[in-house]
Amino acid sequence: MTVETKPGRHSDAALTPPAIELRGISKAFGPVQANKDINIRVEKGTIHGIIGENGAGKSTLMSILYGFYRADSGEIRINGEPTTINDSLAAIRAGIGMVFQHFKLVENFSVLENVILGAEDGGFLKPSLNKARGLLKSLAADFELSVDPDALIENLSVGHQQRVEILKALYRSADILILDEPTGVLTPAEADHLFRILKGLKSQGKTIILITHKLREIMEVTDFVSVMRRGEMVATVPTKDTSPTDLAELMVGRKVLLRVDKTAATPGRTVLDVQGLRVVDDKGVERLRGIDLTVRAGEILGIAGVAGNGQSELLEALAGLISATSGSATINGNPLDLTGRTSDGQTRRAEGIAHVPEDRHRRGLILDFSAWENVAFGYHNDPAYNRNALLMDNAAILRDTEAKIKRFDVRPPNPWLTAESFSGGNQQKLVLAREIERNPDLLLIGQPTRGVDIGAIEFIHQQIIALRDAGKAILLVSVELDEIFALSDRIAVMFDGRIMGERQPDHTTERELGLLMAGMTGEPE
Amino acid sequence: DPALIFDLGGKFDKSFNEAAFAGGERWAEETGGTYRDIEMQSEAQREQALRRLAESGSNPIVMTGFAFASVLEQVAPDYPDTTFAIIDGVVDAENVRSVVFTEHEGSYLVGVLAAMASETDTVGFVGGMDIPLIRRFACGYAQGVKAANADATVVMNYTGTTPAAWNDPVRGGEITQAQISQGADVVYAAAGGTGVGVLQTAADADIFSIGVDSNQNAMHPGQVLTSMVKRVDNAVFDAFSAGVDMETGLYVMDLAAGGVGWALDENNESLVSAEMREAVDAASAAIIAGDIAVHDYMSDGACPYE
Amino acid sequence: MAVKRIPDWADVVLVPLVSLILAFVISALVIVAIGEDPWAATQMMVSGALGSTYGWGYTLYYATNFMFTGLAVAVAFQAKLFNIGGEGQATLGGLGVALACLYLPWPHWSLALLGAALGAAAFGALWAAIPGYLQAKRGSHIVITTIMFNFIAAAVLNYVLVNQLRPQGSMDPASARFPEVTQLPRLHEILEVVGIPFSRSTPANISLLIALAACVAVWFLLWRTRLGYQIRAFGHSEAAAQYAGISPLRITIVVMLISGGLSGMMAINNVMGEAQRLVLNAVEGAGFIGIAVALMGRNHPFGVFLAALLFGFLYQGGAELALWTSIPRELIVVIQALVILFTGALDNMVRMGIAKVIGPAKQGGA
Amino acid sequence: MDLASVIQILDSTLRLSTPLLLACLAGLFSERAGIFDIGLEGKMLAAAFFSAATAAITGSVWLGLGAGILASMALSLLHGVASITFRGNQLISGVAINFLAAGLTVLIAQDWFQQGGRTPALIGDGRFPRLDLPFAEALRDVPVIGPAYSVILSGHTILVYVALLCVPLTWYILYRTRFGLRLRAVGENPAAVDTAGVSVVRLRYAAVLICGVLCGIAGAYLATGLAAGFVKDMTAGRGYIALAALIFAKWRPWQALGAVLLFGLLEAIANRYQNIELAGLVLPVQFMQALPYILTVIILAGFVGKAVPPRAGGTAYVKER
Ligand SMILES: Nc1ncnc2c1ncn2[C@@H]1O[C@H](COP(=O)(O)OP(=O)(O)OP(=O)(O)O)[C@@H](O)[C@H]1O
Ligand SMILES: Nc1ncnc2c1ncn2[C@@H]1O[C@H](COP(=O)(O)OP(=O)(O)OP(=O)(O)O)[C@@H](O)[C@H]1O
Ligand SMILES: [Mg+2]
Ligand SMILES: [Mg+2]
Repeated sequence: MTVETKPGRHSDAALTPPAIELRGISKAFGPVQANKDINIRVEKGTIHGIIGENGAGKSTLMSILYGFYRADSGEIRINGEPTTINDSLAAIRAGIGMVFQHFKLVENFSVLENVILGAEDGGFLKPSLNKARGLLKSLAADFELSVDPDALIENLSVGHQQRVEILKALYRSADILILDEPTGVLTPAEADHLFRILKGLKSQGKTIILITHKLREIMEVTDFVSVMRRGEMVATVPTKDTSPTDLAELMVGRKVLLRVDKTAATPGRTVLDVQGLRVVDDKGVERLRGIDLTVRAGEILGIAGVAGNGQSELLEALAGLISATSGSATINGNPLDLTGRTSDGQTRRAEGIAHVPEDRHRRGLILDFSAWENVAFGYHNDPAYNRNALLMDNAAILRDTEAKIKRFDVRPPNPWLTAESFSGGNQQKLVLAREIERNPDLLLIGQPTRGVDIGAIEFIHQQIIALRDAGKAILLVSVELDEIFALSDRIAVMFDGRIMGERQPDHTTERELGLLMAGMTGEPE
Repeated sequence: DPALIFDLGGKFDKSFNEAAFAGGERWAEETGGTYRDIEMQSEAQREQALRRLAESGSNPIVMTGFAFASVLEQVAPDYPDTTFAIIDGVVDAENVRSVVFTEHEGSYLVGVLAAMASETDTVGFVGGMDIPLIRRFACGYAQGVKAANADATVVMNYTGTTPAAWNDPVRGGEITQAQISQGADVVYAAAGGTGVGVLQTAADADIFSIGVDSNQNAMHPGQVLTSMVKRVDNAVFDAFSAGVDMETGLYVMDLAAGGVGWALDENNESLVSAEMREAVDAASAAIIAGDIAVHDYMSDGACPYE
Repeated sequence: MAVKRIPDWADVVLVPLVSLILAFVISALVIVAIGEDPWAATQMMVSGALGSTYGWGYTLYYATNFMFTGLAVAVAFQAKLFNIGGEGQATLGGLGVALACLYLPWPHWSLALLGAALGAAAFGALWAAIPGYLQAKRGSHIVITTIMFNFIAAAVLNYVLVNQLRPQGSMDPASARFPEVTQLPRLHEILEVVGIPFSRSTPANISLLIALAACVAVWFLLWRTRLGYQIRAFGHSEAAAQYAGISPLRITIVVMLISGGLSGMMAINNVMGEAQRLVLNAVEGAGFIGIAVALMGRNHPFGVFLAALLFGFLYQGGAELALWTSIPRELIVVIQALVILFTGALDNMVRMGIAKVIGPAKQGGA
Repeated sequence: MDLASVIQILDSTLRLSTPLLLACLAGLFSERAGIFDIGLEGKMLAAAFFSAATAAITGSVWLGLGAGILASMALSLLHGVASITFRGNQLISGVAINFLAAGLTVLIAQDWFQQGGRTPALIGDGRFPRLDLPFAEALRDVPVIGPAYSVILSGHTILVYVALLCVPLTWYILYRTRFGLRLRAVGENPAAVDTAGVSVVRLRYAAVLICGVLCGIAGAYLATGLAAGFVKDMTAGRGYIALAALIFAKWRPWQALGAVLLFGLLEAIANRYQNIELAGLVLPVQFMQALPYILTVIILAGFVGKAVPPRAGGTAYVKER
């Protein structure tokens, strides 16, 4: 009997075997039970969303499906057939493709090389590369996924890197495509573009699983949505039968505030004044092309922009981590050495600048150090932390850490745990506690809530606002437009090393900012 | 029982220590006696080994190598009833026999042979490490070469500065090649295990080589011109034979005493012409008679013939 | 194949123990293969190294060397610098000791020790700081430069001993004997004070106490001082260290100075304490053993201490074996290799085996 | 400096560079796949012994070569088991292998031959003969090209040519084949390889075994090509120099050739010129002997810059902790 399947019509589900069916999947990482007896059906030709707090086990589940991890127990059925997926090769053979939350690309390979890796055509590269080049072209045309096949991954923007990941999956002719938090790093325009692509894929009969934290996106593109909480699958519902508030409640298990309360800013004197800041990186690429900006006491200046347009360099140059090629700046009216010849992180701290780095793992924390050692990090010269010129006062640091942990509700409240063993949100709280409690004149803060779940975001945002209300200047960089809107008193948009324009949050829209972020000044063509 | 202590090179170093070992074995074979032999592994053991042997009643105790001198100086007075013999070193103590060889004299003789065998008037010398002992070989050799042929050139090289210098036949071979390219057609090796590579390369390149310490003529029959033999074996044999009554004091094993010399056997008979034999015998006689004074590098730390 | 978590006590006690046993079992097989009796060999090693105060004296003497070089490697490793130059730094340290002992008039051994230790540390530190500087400033890979500096040190020493320090007329490329006053107290003299009889004829000397003090000092440095904090932070993440305002240049050079100084200090044990003169190749590979010691000791001073003792035992036990039996001395090198392999590189294999036997750690226990 | 000297030095350079080149390429395969290897020295030494011993016993240098390669591969396998399967510390494993080879070779040599850890000198078919390249004789008298071709290039054992051919071959494998692409990828980001459906473990073992083969040839060349038999510790630190060359070359094949040729050249020069007089000052022998190392440091500091190793190098691939 042949059944004609119409994409999106779940009423056919009883007749057609689902594209994916997981039964009783469990997985533990040591003491952490990441997945507990998970059951889920994903119908053919649908877009199926999965949501859940950080650490709920979404990525783990998908990685099991893709053969990256092996489940401790449970069964996987693909198109109704019980299938053993012990490694990614088996998953690829079963027609599954996955775009990981953390991309699995070889940074110093070209796009083409990354695409064919593992799916080469014979032992020699030339023919494979030629074939791939052709195929890539047609895929790019079919799905609006154009990327320069010869560009090196490390030179691509995150958005383009993601396209490469999708191309990798399509190149392996995947029928089932898993995307793990694909929009976290994209501009609204890019995200819209991605969704168009996904809809296109769906219309070609492909099945798509989409993991995201953004309820708006779930509502916009998915047919079904599953909710995970603490390793368990708590619900699967047709999207049209639910609402964002319902979903948020299902996710967290309580009601959440989706918006921060804040009063209007009362800006005071100018704290930071930057003129003509230029930065050229190791490779000779000009990353900042003349930045002028000021931040005043008691206000938050939000810098919006797609990742990779110079925001990181701006923060690092101001924090003394990289040296500027030209430009000048003052802090509280005193000149700031931007060349790094007479200054470094230590000098900046002494000048009243605190810095919450974008990448807490790479810069903000020493993962192998205990929480209390991390609390002294960067402030290890503080007399309060030292007995004398030689010895540190560990007891004092410990005491201070305990106080900070308490105030910032870091969990678990154990200063002896290594930074690594805290969850992402709690790691971020630790960094914030360290920097905010210094009561700096200027706080540089990058991606304050990256990879942090809703509950913690709420708290972190409150802390930032509180610091502003205490009359401090804050320079905020974030790729999350929601966050920019929620916190900023003024918004500057960066594109290609320049500031494209400045807007008031109340007098602009996501759409307008999106255009600026894409390099368009907003004037009609 | 007597005891024999080898230096760090180990008893199978194909030259100096191995010669001592041969002397011990010969004594054991001829007398049916037994002896104890041990190899050093570290500097700190020298004292340990000496004391342990003395305390366990070994007598006499023979050791090879100048490196023992300093330690023996300290240890010997503590064991007045034991006699010690040190080869290649001088220790001034009641119960120590110091045996030294006049390597420069032996080297002079092979130098004469080298100069006469050379058709290019260029001969080579490969030393293991630039240390005084090896300089003494080098200087005697150079003097002998110059004596036989005033126009001859001696090319001198040393292998290295780390212990690997004594165990690097590959570099030994390359240095030999370098000397050959400078015209050398006879090469004298005083470089332990490195010498294996020197002799090999010389044989491959069809030039002559000269062995050292033991008779190495048989390593490449017909291609090793001769070997400068240093009769360490005799020194050990004598000491062992003398037993507990071994006389102490300084023993200079020179040419006259048969302590050093050049090797002639069926392997190199055809290489040494009558004329060469005459010349070297004459030189030998003159040295013994005192008519030729072979310069000892150790006497002034310099070599006028290089 | 995930490495199973096992209880902490098993990780600390059982894993090294089982690893050692495995290493010795295989060593026994090697001994059988060359036609010797492994049981007799074991007895001889143990009694030779630990069976008498005499054996202990040698074991501790070697261990002292390894503590210094092991600490040197460990300190550098804490800053993620792989210092393979211990050999050269200890060589130069020997030169420092010799110059201090020979050319300065010391009134008492204690002052001489102070002076010699300073000389040793200074020379060793200098020899390590150049590669450190080149790495930090010019990006020259420290592994290459320290290897090269080992060779250069050997050449320097060779030149100095043959042409400068050798007494006129001496055959031995070694310095003159140091003046009597610079002779360090031997272990038996120290122990006599507290009434413990100890063999008089071993080279173990007061340097042992200095090495122990160095272990404590390094621990103190790394985990109690601000400098140590910065060193460890730099070692874990250069990018983070830069964020914290820790200068990579400064830390690299300072760490290499400390590391080289520690390597150099080894010379107070072997050159001043034992030989009382400087000889060619006085270091005898202790610089390389230091790498193994540091790695096995997990770059922790206490681990270094234990590993140094283990290697001291292997050295002395092995020496006894080679001295008094027909077993070749290279057997010891093989045993050392197996010990390094099993305790240092195959530890996870042992861990997994243990997990199978005693079961994994209870939830939350790891 | 006359022409003859130049030719001799270059000739010597080629020979001295060959074992370094093979070991360097060996390290390149291993480290490009993310497995650091400071055990090159040990593997070469083991191969040197087993090739010489087998050649001495059987009289066949080819069997010797085979035995040398097998011995070296056995140690590679050990390194693989320790660092890939059991995710042990790669540096420690390498150090252990160096010790193991240093001890075992002498121990076995003593057991088999009783010559103090030496093998008997190899004769006849027990050694690799020197090959004359075609037209070497005919071209000998042509100026410049003649000596360059017939003296410097011609007249080496076959392993020298094998080593030289390994350079383009390595380059080709690395950059033009599927295997090479995956190999490079696994040294940069093993997770990318894993999720592409390729076994990380198998790739790394393959790389480590290739490393074994090349080290095996290097060792066999030392004992049966350059020397005529095994002498204890005869690698004399060449494994470490090869490692230095690898870093110098920043893990790239042609640059590796350049680096080893430079090291070989410096060593050849140091061998050839030991007593140099500069303006009345006689430089000591020791200075000339240290010169290659001093120059290496200077070149490294002056012109090479920072060498960034393969990103995943030195760490085991762990998915779950
Ligand atoms: N490789 C791993 N080893 C050990 N524990 C892990 C590993 N990967 C994930 N975990 C743990 O398993 C749990 C589930 O993690 P997972 O990454 O699946 O969550 P997630 O729902 O994808 O979260 P996020 O929204 O942050 O991506 C977490 O507690 C996490 O810390
Ligand atoms: N790769 C990993 N290996 C080992 N443990 C991990 C790993 N990732 C996370 N964990 C542990 O799992 C636990 C949960 O981490 P995770 O970051 O997923 O928490 P979370 O639920 O997202 O918390 P938060 O909301 O604060 O980010 C933490 O204790 C963390 O140490
Ligand atoms: Mg996830
Ligand atoms: Mg998290």
